Amino acid sequence: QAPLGVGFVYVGPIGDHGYTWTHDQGRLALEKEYGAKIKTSFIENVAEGPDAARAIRQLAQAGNQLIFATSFGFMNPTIQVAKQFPKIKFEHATGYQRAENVATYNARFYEGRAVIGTIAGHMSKSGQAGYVASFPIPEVVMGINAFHLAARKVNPNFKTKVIWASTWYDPAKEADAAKALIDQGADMITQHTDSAAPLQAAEQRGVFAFGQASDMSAFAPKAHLTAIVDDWSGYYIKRVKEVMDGTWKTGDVWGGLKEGMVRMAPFNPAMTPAARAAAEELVKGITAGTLHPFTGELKDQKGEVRVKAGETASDEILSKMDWYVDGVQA
Amino acid sequence: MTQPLERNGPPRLALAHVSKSFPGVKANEDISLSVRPGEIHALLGENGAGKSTLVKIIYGVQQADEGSIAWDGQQVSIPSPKAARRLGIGMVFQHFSLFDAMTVIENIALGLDEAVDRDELKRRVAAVLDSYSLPLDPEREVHTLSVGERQRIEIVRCLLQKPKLLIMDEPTSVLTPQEVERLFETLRQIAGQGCAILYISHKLHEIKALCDSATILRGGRVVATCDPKAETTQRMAELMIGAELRQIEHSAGAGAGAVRLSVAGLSLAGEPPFGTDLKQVGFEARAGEILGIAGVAGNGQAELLTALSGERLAERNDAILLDGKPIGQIGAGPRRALGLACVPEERNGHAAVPDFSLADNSVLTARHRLPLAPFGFISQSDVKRFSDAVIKRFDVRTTGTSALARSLSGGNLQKFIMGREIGQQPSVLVVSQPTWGVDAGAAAAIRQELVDLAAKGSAVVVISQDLDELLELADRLCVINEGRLSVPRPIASLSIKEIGLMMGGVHGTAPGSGAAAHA
Amino acid sequence: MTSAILVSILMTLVAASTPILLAALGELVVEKSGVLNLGVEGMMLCGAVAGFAVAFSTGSTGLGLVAAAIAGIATAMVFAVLTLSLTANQVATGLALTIFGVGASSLIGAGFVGKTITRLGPVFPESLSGHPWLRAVFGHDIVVYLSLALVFGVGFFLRRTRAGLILRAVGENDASAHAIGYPVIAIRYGAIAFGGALAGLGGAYFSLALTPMWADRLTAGRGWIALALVVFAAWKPGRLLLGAYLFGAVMTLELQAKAAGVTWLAPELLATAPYLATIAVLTMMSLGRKTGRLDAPACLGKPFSAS
Amino acid sequence: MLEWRRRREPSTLMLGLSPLIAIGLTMLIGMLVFTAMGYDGFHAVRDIFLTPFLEPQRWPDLGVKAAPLVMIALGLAIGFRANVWNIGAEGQYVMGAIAGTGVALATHGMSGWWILPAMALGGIVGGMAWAAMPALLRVKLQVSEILTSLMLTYVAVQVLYFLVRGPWKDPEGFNFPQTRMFTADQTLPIVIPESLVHLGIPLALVIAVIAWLLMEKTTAGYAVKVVGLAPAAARHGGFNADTVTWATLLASGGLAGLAGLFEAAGPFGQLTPQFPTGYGFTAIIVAFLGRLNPIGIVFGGIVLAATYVGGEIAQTTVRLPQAATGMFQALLLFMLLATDVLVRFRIGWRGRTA
Ligand SMILES: Nc1ncnc2c1ncn2[C@@H]1O[C@H](COP(=O)(O)OP(=O)(O)OP(=O)(O)O)[C@@H](O)[C@H]1O
Ligand SMILES: Nc1ncnc2c1ncn2[C@@H]1O[C@H](COP(=O)(O)OP(=O)(O)OP(=O)(O)O)[C@@H](O)[C@H]1O
Ligand SMILES: [Mg+2]
Ligand SMILES: [Mg+2]
Repeated sequence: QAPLGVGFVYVGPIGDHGYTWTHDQGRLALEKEYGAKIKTSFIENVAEGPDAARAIRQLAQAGNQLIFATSFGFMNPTIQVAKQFPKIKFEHATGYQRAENVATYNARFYEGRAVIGTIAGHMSKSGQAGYVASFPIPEVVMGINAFHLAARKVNPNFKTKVIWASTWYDPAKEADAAKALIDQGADMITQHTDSAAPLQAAEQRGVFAFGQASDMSAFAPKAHLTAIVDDWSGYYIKRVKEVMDGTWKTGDVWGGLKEGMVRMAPFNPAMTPAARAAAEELVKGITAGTLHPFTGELKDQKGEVRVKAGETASDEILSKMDWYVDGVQA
Repeated sequence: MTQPLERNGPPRLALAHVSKSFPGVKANEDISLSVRPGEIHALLGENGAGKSTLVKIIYGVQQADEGSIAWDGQQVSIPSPKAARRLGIGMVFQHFSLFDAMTVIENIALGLDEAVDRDELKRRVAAVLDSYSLPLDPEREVHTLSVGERQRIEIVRCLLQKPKLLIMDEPTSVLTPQEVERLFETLRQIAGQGCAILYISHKLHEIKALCDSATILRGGRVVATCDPKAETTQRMAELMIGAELRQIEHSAGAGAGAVRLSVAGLSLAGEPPFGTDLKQVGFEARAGEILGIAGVAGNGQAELLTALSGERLAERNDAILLDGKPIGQIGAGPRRALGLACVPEERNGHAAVPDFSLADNSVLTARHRLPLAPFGFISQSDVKRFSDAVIKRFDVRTTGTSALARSLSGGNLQKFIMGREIGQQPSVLVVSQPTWGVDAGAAAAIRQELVDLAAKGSAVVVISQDLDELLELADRLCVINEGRLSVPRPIASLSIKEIGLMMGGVHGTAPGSGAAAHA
Repeated sequence: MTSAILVSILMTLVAASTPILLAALGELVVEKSGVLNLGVEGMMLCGAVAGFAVAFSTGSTGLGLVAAAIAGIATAMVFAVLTLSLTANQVATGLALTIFGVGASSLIGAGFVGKTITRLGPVFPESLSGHPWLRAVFGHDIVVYLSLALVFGVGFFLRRTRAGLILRAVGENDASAHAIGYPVIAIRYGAIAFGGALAGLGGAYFSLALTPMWADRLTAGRGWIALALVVFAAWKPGRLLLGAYLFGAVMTLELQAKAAGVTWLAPELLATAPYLATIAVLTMMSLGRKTGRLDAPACLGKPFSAS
Repeated sequence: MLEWRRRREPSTLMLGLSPLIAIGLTMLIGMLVFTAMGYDGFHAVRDIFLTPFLEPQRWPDLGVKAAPLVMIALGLAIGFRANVWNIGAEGQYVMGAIAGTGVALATHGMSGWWILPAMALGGIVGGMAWAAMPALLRVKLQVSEILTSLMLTYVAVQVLYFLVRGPWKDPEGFNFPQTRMFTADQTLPIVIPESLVHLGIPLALVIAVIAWLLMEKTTAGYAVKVVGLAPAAARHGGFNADTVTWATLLASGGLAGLAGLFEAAGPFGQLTPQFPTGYGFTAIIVAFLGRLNPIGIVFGGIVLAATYVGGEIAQTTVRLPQAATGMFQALLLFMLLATDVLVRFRIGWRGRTA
């Protein structure tokens, strides 16, 4: 029997050691799991837009049975191409449009953000964190709020300062942004940009920082407290199996710590026992479903109540989030 | 002159049987000549006769295919300019090798082969300038200098090396009479100190005034040697050309008619950084006449031509009247449409586009007056027909209308350009240096066309540095000097001497200059 | 603000300026010789990846710097052969060089993604740079001092030495320089090689000092800034130093302002500031220019062939 | 020894042949380099240069990719011929898309045939406006258009970011930074049903033919060429170099703007932050690939489009990294620039020639 073709479309180069790299790790995990039963191929550095449509179609025409389109901007092209290839299964990451043969999946990165927020709240002496952010899209805003809310639970006066770097990727600028934040008093650096540069800056300045998308401790062994690790392999292995078994169905998976799509990298021994305990407890709680990072009452900066007391934010509120909780300087 | 010619001992430089070929051209063929210390030796010949090639061989810029060079009696090979300079050969090129944005002293330093300490160099330059009484400010930037001053830089570069042989390739073609006089004094002084000088010029009266001996080249060969002081300029010219000079036929009855071009109070700032200001220029050109404008290069000729052609606009519309119509402020295209054609002296890049075919070059200036581009669409067939006609009528030697302008020799391109303008039957034709760099036969043909055009009722204005040409062509003559134009006077009422005075300096006082050659 | 913070901002500023300064200084020499090499970004990337690869493999950042310079030269030679020996259009070749550099560095760097090395450290011992203000003077790495020395070196070379005079002459009038007997093409090869070496070093400053890692397109467009800086500086090394540090200051202070909570201006619009400032400066320089003459070398960008 | 000898006239044979030689050399060198790097060099080169042409289902892709490149390159080439070095077409492309999208957003909820032409007009005007700044600065102050047009590219991209994240964000778009999708009246019609071939593709061809006519048959094209080759002669012939500078920058800006609008109203169907894909820079390669000749540019655009499409094929077949495609494009341009020497020079033996 011919091996099952599984195609991937990546937005960045697999060498970005960031978002695309984590997806490619998932692909490699597939190869390890299924060996000769599948054949994977990928197209990297695909611009979001018409180029994506072409790349996806090309993978479809090349005989792949399952195609993962791994970036938000691939949404429309995926839907478009999927119409032409009803027999092929498509999986689109981080989007909200589905079809008979298009499923969506995403990771609850904000759960990880809450964990590092808790750690930051415990570890910070100055009570200030610096947040190197890319662009104010819901995903990023959600992360900032989750981080800040968690830190505030530990230290009610906690401050989170955000620098919008206006880029996903410019290592030198990201590093300079981190340095500027440190200069302004931050002693915890976290980031929602793609390079390891902010960590290196933190290492150089002797403050703590958190890795993004993968374990980045190699870049900053002292500074790196932990990292929010994207782990797509479990999901990919499961979905490939379903295609093989003929049980694949469309749907929307938004997995977090519980599903293993988000993991925390090993904690740095430099972490205080209190921080470690709090972090581990949070992970446990979220995994068990007893804790939700966005539990009311949540007010935005104008004082308007966005999530009522006792309630938790719905997925819809999260996926459209464009407001900041009090104490965030963005 | 009383240079101490060392008649004994070996010559400073002796060439024996030197030959040099370029693809399709034998530039030098079996040339032998010798120059003694203290001798000023002229090298004469038409354009393309091989003069520059020969001196470039001596200066090591080019290598001879055959023949030998002896220096102070020793056989030498001169593989590079550096080697030439080591021997004691200095050369001032036809085109200066200067750096406009740099100072005089930097330019001089660049001309030296070895590094000289700045202060030391200043001292040495001052000494040279002093001993030859050459005025030059070492700290000025070159672009602020006059042409004569620029040439002085080149000369100082040579003199600093204490040359034993100085080569000058057409050094006076760009100088004012005063500058020429000053240069001659310097050259005589240099020769007086025992330096040999090889002097290339087309100006025969200068050669009579300056040189002790002359070698005449034609088609790359030596055709004669002579003592220029003992020959007439007519005779030397005929030796150069190898034939008797053709006489221009002036058709009877051509005379002054109505005023076609009238210029009054035309002032225009020269273009920075080298331009000359035009100051209140005024003249009239009438139907049927040729008006000559004499003058030494750089006195405003280029500005006058661009002002007349419409490349630059006058301050007042009525500064220029064409057949009574004010045109001072309308552009080049409309002026041509009205019948004013102009030919600048620079053929490549100004009158013609080197990288365009001849047909395309017709479009450049003929599209206004002839229906070559109706509604902005170029009619290739009409353009070709017109270009073919020009080529035929003016005997342009070329492979056809699709040949690139740059592939034509200077003379043939000039014939094409003249033909392009005359072929449009302009009411007024203004032409600068119509036969510059053109051989005698072609020059005669061009001059004949100008005469014929005037005879048909056009007004022709010829701007030229070549007095002989003007004397032959013009009905009336005026002189441009430092941007001012003298009052035109009938040619019959003028002597060479008077014109020379009008040009603001004595322009050769050689005996017999009244019978100047028609070269 | 404490002096410690001021010094730290200053250090960031100097570090951010240094690679641009190096690349621009190299390009300045290239342009002084009459050649316009728009491939600075490509040469920087090649330098960055080569520097990182060698430093990673040998453990020596010093060797990395040397390798970066060599890689910069090698890349520049592609440009030189095309534009000087084959008289290709300089603008097109420079652009192609950048595309080439992006691709080549990514291919070479693929194996080094995710690795890191020990950052290029300060030259002087900790004891000298303990106090904040002493750190501002003695706390930099070798490349910072090298770049400053090179600014003065290049300034001295161009103004005071015969070789510099000849280089300027070649850029001012290649035909004349050729006629006098200077080897125009060889001199330009030399200048382009120097420009390549400095661009390579500038690129390596990213991968060895600023962000000790390799990632695709690490220099993120700084090569283009370097090109603009040369014009900004009117081809004068002293003004280049000023311009580079000014630019570094704008970039650093923009981030400091954001960190300090200046949020009234959309970050996207704030990000246009360096580019608009460059245009404004170019415009002001033209306004202030004396009649007719440009400061640019007269032969800049024009092809030269001896035949 | 071998040496270069300047031809008296450029060789018309080599003019046509040298791009083919360049492509051949690129394939050869590419094959060797990638084999040396451990890839299947032969198949890589085959997939990049041949497969896109051999598989009919790739042809629409080639057209979609080539159309904007060709359109931008046409404008640039006209400028290059006049010695106007607009390298900021990317910014004009983005600005054109922004201006045209402005029209689309303003006409949201309306319908009518006139909407798309109005958007196209907006695109042209937007691109022209962005090119007008370098033109003004060059004509009035002799500021190099190379740097100003390039700097303005970054500004245009930031303006795009600002708009799609701020005022123009789709109110129904889950807060994602993108505008509304264009409506049917705001979208380029598909000319071949059931395919990707939108109106922009035949229009690019039409514009190429017009550009060719303009450059080769009219005094306007003549003016451009003469100003580029011999400014003094142009002045003598009554052509105004400033006018030509303005005209060529506006034309290239307008064409880039129109290309941007077509891309927005065609394949994208909206504006997103990912809209700038570097077409403006790649078009410079296309312009030179086509030897600055409008018809040549059509072929140049197709060849370059093939390297993109083929590059993706090679990624899936022989795992050739995407960076290699960029290397290929650079190599192609290098070879093309190198073989250009054959047009102006010929190779001869050094020595006597009489
Ligand atoms: N580099 C060259 N390649 C080919 N032909 C050349 C070259 N240099 C000179 N020639 C040709 O050799 C011949 C002699 O030229 P040369 O420049 O020596 O003449 P000339 O006597 O100095 O003329 P002019 O009075 O115009 O200065 C001409 O036909 C010229 O075209
Ligand atoms: N570098 C060169 N390479 C090839 N041919 C050349 C070169 N230079 C000159 N020629 C050719 O040599 C011939 C003479 O050129 P040149 O321009 O010196 O003409 P000329 O002697 O001034 O002619 P004319 O007497 O018509 O003015 C022309 O056919 C020209 O094309
Ligand atoms: Mg000649
Ligand atoms: Mg000569």
